[in-house]
Amino acid sequence: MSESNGSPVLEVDRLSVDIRTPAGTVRAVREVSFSVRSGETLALLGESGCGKSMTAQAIVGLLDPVAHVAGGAVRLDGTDVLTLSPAQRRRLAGPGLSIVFQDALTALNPVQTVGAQLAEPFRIHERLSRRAARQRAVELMERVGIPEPAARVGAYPHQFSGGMRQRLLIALAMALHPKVLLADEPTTALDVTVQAQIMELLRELRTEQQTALILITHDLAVVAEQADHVAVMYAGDIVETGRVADVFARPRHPYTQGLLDSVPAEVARGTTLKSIPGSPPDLHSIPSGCAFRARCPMASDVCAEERPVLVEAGPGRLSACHHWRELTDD
Amino acid sequence: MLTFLRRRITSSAIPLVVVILGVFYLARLTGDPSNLYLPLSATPEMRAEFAARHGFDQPLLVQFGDYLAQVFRLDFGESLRTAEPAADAVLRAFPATLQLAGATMILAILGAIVVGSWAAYRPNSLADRVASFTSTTAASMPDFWFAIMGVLVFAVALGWLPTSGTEGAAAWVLPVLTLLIRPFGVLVQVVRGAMVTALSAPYIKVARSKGAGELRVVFGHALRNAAPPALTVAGDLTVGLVNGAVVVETIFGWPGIGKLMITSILQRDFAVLQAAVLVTAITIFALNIIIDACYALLDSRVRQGVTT
Amino acid sequence: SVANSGPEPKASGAAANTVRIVLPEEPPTLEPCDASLTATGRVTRANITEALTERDPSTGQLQPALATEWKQDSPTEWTFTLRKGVKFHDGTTFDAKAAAFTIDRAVGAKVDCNVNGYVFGGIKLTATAVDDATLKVKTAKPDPILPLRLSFVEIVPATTSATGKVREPVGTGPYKIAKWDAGRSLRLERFTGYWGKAPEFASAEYVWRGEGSIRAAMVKSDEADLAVGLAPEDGAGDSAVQFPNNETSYLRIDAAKPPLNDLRVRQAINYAIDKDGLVASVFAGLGKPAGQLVPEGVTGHSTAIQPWPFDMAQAKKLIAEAKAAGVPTDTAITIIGRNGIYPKAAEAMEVVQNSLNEAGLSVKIQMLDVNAWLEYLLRPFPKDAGPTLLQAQHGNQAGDAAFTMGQIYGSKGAQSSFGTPELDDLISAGEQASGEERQTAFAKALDYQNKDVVRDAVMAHMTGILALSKKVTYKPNAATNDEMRLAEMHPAG
Amino acid sequence: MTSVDTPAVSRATWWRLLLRDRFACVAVVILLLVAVSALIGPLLLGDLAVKQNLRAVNRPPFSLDDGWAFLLGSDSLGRSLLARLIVASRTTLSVAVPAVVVSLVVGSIWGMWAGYHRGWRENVSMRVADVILSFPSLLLAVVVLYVFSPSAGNIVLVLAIARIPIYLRAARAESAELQSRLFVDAARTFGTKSWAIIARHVAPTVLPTLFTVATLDFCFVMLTESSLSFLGIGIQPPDMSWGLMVAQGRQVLQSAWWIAVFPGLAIVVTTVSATVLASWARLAMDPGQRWRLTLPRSRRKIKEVRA
Amino acid sequence: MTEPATPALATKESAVPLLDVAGLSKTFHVARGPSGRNRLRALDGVDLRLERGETLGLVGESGCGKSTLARVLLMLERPDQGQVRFEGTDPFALRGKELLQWRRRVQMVFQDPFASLNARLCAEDIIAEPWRTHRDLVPAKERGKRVAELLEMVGLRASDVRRYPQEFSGGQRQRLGIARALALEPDVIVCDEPVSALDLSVQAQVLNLLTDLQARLGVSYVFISHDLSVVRHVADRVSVMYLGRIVETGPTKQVFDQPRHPYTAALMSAAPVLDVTSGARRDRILLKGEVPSPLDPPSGCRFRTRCWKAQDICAQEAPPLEPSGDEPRHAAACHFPLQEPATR
Ligand SMILES: Nc1ncnc2c1ncn2[C@@H]1O[C@H](COP(=O)(O)OP(=O)(O)OP(=O)(O)O)[C@@H](O)[C@H]1O
Ligand SMILES: Nc1ncnc2c1ncn2[C@@H]1O[C@H](COP(=O)(O)OP(=O)(O)OP(=O)(O)O)[C@@H](O)[C@H]1O
Ligand SMILES: [Mg+2]
Ligand SMILES: [Mg+2]
Repeated sequence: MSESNGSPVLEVDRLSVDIRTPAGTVRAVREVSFSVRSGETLALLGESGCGKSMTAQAIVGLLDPVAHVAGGAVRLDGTDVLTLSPAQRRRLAGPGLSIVFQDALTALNPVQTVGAQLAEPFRIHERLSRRAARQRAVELMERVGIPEPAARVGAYPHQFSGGMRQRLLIALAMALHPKVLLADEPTTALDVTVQAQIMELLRELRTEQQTALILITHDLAVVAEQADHVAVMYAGDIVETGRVADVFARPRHPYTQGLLDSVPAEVARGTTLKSIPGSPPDLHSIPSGCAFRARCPMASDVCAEERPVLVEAGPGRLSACHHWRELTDD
Repeated sequence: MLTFLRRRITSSAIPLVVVILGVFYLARLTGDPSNLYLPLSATPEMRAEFAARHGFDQPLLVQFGDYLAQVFRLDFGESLRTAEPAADAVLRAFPATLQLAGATMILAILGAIVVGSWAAYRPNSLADRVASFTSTTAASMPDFWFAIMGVLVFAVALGWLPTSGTEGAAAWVLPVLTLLIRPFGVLVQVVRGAMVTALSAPYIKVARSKGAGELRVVFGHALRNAAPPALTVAGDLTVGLVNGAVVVETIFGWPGIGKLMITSILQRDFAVLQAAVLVTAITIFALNIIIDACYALLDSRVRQGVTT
Repeated sequence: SVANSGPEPKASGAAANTVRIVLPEEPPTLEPCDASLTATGRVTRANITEALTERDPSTGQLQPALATEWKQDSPTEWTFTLRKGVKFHDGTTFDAKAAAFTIDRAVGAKVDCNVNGYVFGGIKLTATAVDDATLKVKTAKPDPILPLRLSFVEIVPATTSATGKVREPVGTGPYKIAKWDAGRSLRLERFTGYWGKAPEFASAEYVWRGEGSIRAAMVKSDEADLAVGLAPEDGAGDSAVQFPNNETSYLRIDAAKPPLNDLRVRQAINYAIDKDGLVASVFAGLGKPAGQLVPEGVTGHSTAIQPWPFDMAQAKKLIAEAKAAGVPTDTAITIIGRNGIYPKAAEAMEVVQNSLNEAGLSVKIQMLDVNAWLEYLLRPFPKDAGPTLLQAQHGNQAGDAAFTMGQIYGSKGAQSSFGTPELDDLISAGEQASGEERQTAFAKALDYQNKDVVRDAVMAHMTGILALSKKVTYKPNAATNDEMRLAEMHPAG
Repeated sequence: MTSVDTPAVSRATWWRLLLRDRFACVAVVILLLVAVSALIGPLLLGDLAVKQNLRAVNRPPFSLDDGWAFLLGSDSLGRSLLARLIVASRTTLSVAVPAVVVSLVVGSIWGMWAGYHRGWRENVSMRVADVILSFPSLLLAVVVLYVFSPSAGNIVLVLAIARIPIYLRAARAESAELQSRLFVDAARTFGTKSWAIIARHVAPTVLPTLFTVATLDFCFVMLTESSLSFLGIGIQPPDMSWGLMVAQGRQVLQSAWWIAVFPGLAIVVTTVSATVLASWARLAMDPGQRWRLTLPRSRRKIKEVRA
Repeated sequence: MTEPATPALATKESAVPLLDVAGLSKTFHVARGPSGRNRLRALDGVDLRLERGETLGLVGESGCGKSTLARVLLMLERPDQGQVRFEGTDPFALRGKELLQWRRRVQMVFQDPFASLNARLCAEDIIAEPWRTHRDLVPAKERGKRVAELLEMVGLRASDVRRYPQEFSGGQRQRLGIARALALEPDVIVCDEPVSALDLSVQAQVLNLLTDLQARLGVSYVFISHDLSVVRHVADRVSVMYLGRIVETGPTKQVFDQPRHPYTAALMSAAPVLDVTSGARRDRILLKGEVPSPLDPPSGCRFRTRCWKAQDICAQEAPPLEPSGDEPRHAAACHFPLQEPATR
């Protein structure tokens, strides 16, 4: 957990994403802003369906054709990647920005050997020969703990178990030592022992290569162990940011509070788990004011009228709640 | 892979016999050839003699038995029409057809891959419209229009190409073009459809996330996944060509198997018909085996399924 | 056309000396005893092989060929004197043994000789060589036109297989086979040892294309010098040459079945067909309305017969009369057509159908392919066929009505579905007669047929078209379809 | 039937999707025109289409001198080409449509069944397909002529049998791949019968490709049908079909081009319309692609510039 | 007739366990791997019991055969050896109506929410699909309403019925899969990683839903998960798998607190814990060596290559699964079971 100073390597500035649906265009990500520094980890938390994957894909410029960036900027080392030409973006893909997709089981091309797929970044960006690139692929596989890598470079994805495939994808994303790595639920398909290995690997990458990591996960324990900062999303908005320890210890947004309360750990069998009542709003009809208010225990009139913006809520912390002060009290 | 081949070859034996038997039997249902081979004023005795000489007076089963025995000795009988060994006629015509079919399919497949991928790259875009529209229009045109207009324009009016014949590379242009349009049009549509699906697969995004250029994405990643349906259809189109391209063969005087087969059906030249069908059937069976092997080469999952 | 890049054979000198001919189909074989088949005969006859006699297509006279003279010793015996100094292409000498061998081979049943049925039709004959130059031929029955029949027997050497057909024969003709690249082309070369006048072209190259317009195009683009079997629409343009091709189109009326068994109906059919209209529109003006199957110049042609006039009123009247008399004129009559029998065959039948329906009959069409059509043309006829009108065409290559009458009008004729004893008698009288008598006897039979039997509706004497390039001169004649003499082709200018 | 069976996209939406796509709209209009002329054409123009006039043959098209009926010229027997085209559409469609539909339906169902079950069913089916493919279809046609009576039903039968393997093989290949998918497994766990799985999960994925092939097969079948006429088992004059008109007009392509070109054009236009509609349907029926049809034109341009 | 899935019915014959699996083995043929073998033993003599109204947790390393076991239980794969008994009868022998009835009673939530939903069906069609086979379960008129209910039960909106799988996020898809499994109101649900992609709040909702159903209707679960804290929360008993075998089984609390098998101990210690205050990291049992290839598993005890207690006997004899302590229901397959609670 290196504490680096200086300016952030990646700055996301009021990024919005629109999706085209049969019933009209909806905004899935609404003016999201955050930043990460080299060697730092930012965890992106949030209700499932709140737009985390969309944000990540918008940053790397790989949204599905149904969706498109509707506004904002993504600055990598100061340059807005959204304004770059396709060729320039391609040059950044890999060494600059890199992503591990959520859908791990289908993300490898079924008809190519994993060796060829792992070697591809080297062939594209470093123009290595087939042989040399393959050698690098073997090394990568070894790093992510695939047994007998030299013998398995020639194997096809379906010959690997789900967990192994997930590791291959992580290897792929790490191949060119990206400045920023976005990992979208990289360990959901993995058992805890492998998960521990992968996390260790990501940690090494961060310390050795000063990679900035944006980690999307639902596992608060992983966040607690791995991340420096956390950003909590709700219905396309960032509702709270801050250092992990601070946010987890004293959440300054009722949604974060609700999430933390839902942790099943140590709760006895048979008891009802706490959860946030209700469900997030429909993207087609996000209510005015605070999107969370319908489910919020502290909601008041002002919440219905005014959309809360992120405000300073303590040192290095931001919260988008009209009532964050009330939360600090208890 | 070897076991697969062995199994496929043995399992093709029965269908092959079925084909020969079917052709043998059906051919004899089409009527008495003596009308065609004897002069109009031939006497009944002459007809009887003719039938006896060619064994047509025997019961069908006996005829078939004799025929099979002959075939095992690699004797395919003699043509009624030309009085030459049936095998000669067929083996002469078949290479011509194969060359034509081969050249056509190679061009059609290559062309369809390029145009189909281009169209699929942005479905419903202008490029897609133009590619689909022109290729289907071409493909649904009656082939002899194309052939005859081609001759009139390029051979008679412009004098760039020979009208017909088989001599020289220039003679290939019009026949191949004429044959090409339909497979090309069909394949463009099939490739396009499969590519639309393949290009929206998750691994395409992963490929782009590596910084792969669009050419690499389309041809390196999507194409192989899109290949199987195109391969199936291409196989069937090839079979169509191997079975002969009668119009083209007739118009351009290409001495191929299609015309030979038609002539031998219409002329009740049984020996030639049977030999021709045997040769094309074997080729078609082989072609299908090759296609199945291609599936396996393209996709290791198939390969694996095969060995279980 | 200067820019032509078509296959230009070898040196241009040789090219100039080669005549390039494009045929509608490849000869299935060059077997001389199948030379009565058009596809074979037009390459083989008088080019590769020759017969003892030959018929001059313009005059109809029989001329000496390999036989210099002949005489009838008795009604069943003939003596031929053969030409001396004739050599076959393989160097062997032509003699009476070869001639006798050829005749035996042709009429013996070991080889399915087309000639056998076509010209001899069951007539038994024996040939013996008296000496090298004398041949005796005996027939079982008297045969006044034996020398004419023998003009179809192409002479081959005794070394030829007596049990099987030969694809590449040896003959005495002015050309010999140089190379037959089966499926692609056939090349004939001048035979240096030919007994007669050497032909002008050193060689001939045959190719074949099934499509008429391509054949025409090949002449236009200078890939061929001569294209045969064209239709008016094939676009031969200036290079087209028309010639009466000896064929006559007709409808055979199946007079055995009602309503066609009624003479009035058959007459009405003849009245109802607008032959002039047909020739003018469907046949594009090529052809001549005809009243009988035997054209001028053939022994037996009757000058008394005129084409039936087009008289729809009369046709309607006759049908109405027949109907009144209880003839089932509403019975459906089928026109059995054959695709491609002549250009626009189907359209011609549609015109006929239209007229006959208008006249009050009920007619439908079935267009068949050759073999299926042959089932209707030849005995035994299909059992369950109703009343039919058969689209047919007849060409008398031999120039004698004997080749027409018996098989078409005889009540036992191979192509005849109906005949009368009176007509049979008239025909056999003609067959036995010779000379002037033969002409009158056959003409009488034809007149009778036309007046009292009306077994068919003759439509037109047909005209053929071939395309000829400017480099070659050739005058086609009535026999051109069956016998295309290379020796009659000359380089232009 | 049930609320579950109602289409996911309501009828109104389909209309909207169709109206958005100008090409597909034109295609639908053309196909409707053809269908209408097949339905009522023979009633209105049946007589005109067979009325010969040997004094006015091969009149060139685009002239109103002989009346509107001769707008597209006359044929070699002086009949109105326009009337013939319209009247012929009925025979053409009544042969081509059943032939294509029968081969498509039989081939695809059989293929999906074989691919779904794999094993011997697949093997036997593929060998049967091999046999049909290697069998000269013309021989079959000639035999049908000899053994059965030449009727429209038999023509359809012959054409359909010859084309079945095309669909059989394509359907089998895709279905074999699909049957191993997880959502098929899921359906199995509900106890869904294999036919229901094939109908619900396999067919929607397999059929678009087959439709594409089938639409292009239309012209093939139309033209093949005409070649059967020459053997005596096809459409016989005075009945007419586009294929037959094309084939007969072929002889006069150089002197009276319109006789062959207009019916050929009718075939091309019909086929192309069907293909356009098929590729529209392919997008419209695929939920993953349907949105592309909802893009207004201007929007699309912007996107393309950006992409 | 549909039998209502009432607890009364389910407890009628409690002598026979609801689900009883014995000696289950399953081998896959695969392409020859580097080891030159092509038979992959995914399950190797697995025994399992599931009582009515009980939740059995199934944990284990990725690739150890959990999903395969689930597929065999659902009759998606046929085992090479061993038996499955559902209320004493072999489901593989069922035919026709009985099979259909059985299918209704046993359902599964698939691990992969992306591949197990057909992209061409909308949410409503997906959830209602089972009713098209079991027509009398929900009357046609009420299906729409019921779909909405199910969607809301799993935390989705009723207005999502017309959306297609690819328009949902990963977690939303997973919930669709759960809703679909619930549609038939089954007695047994095999849940293969049902909540891995859900955020904690939704996960809590779903888990509550499952527990609630169990309490109300006596539904039994086989619950496969990597998330030990979830398993700990929902499961009555836990079985731990390693390379195709069950290595330890017992009541949840005991297995978690006093693991007997070294592998279980290692697994427990590898789990991250949410300890916000300290931020310190625990000591972990770090397993040495690599996961052995299932194509070429070690002889004897499968775990011995990575076990710190392994001795010669482990290579020779496969330890049987038997109770080693005072609790008879807590069994482990180890020659040298751990006695005291694992190191913390
Ligand atoms: N094609 C689409 N059409 C309509 N809505 C869509 C489409 N794709 C995604 N969405 C919606 O966009 C929202 C954001 O999706 P996203 O995948 O970013 O969620 P997420 O935060 O990653 O959730 P999870 O943790 O479950 O993966 C979701 O509510 C989803 O339903
Ligand atoms: N159809 C199959 N063909 C070949 N091997 C298979 C097949 N299905 C599973 N396997 C293999 O069987 C083993 C067990 O797989 P399974 O999917 O049951 O593991 P799992 O315990 O569910 O793992 P995970 O936690 O990663 O989902 C793996 O090694 C896998 O590669
Ligand atoms: Mg996501
Ligand atoms: Mg699993």
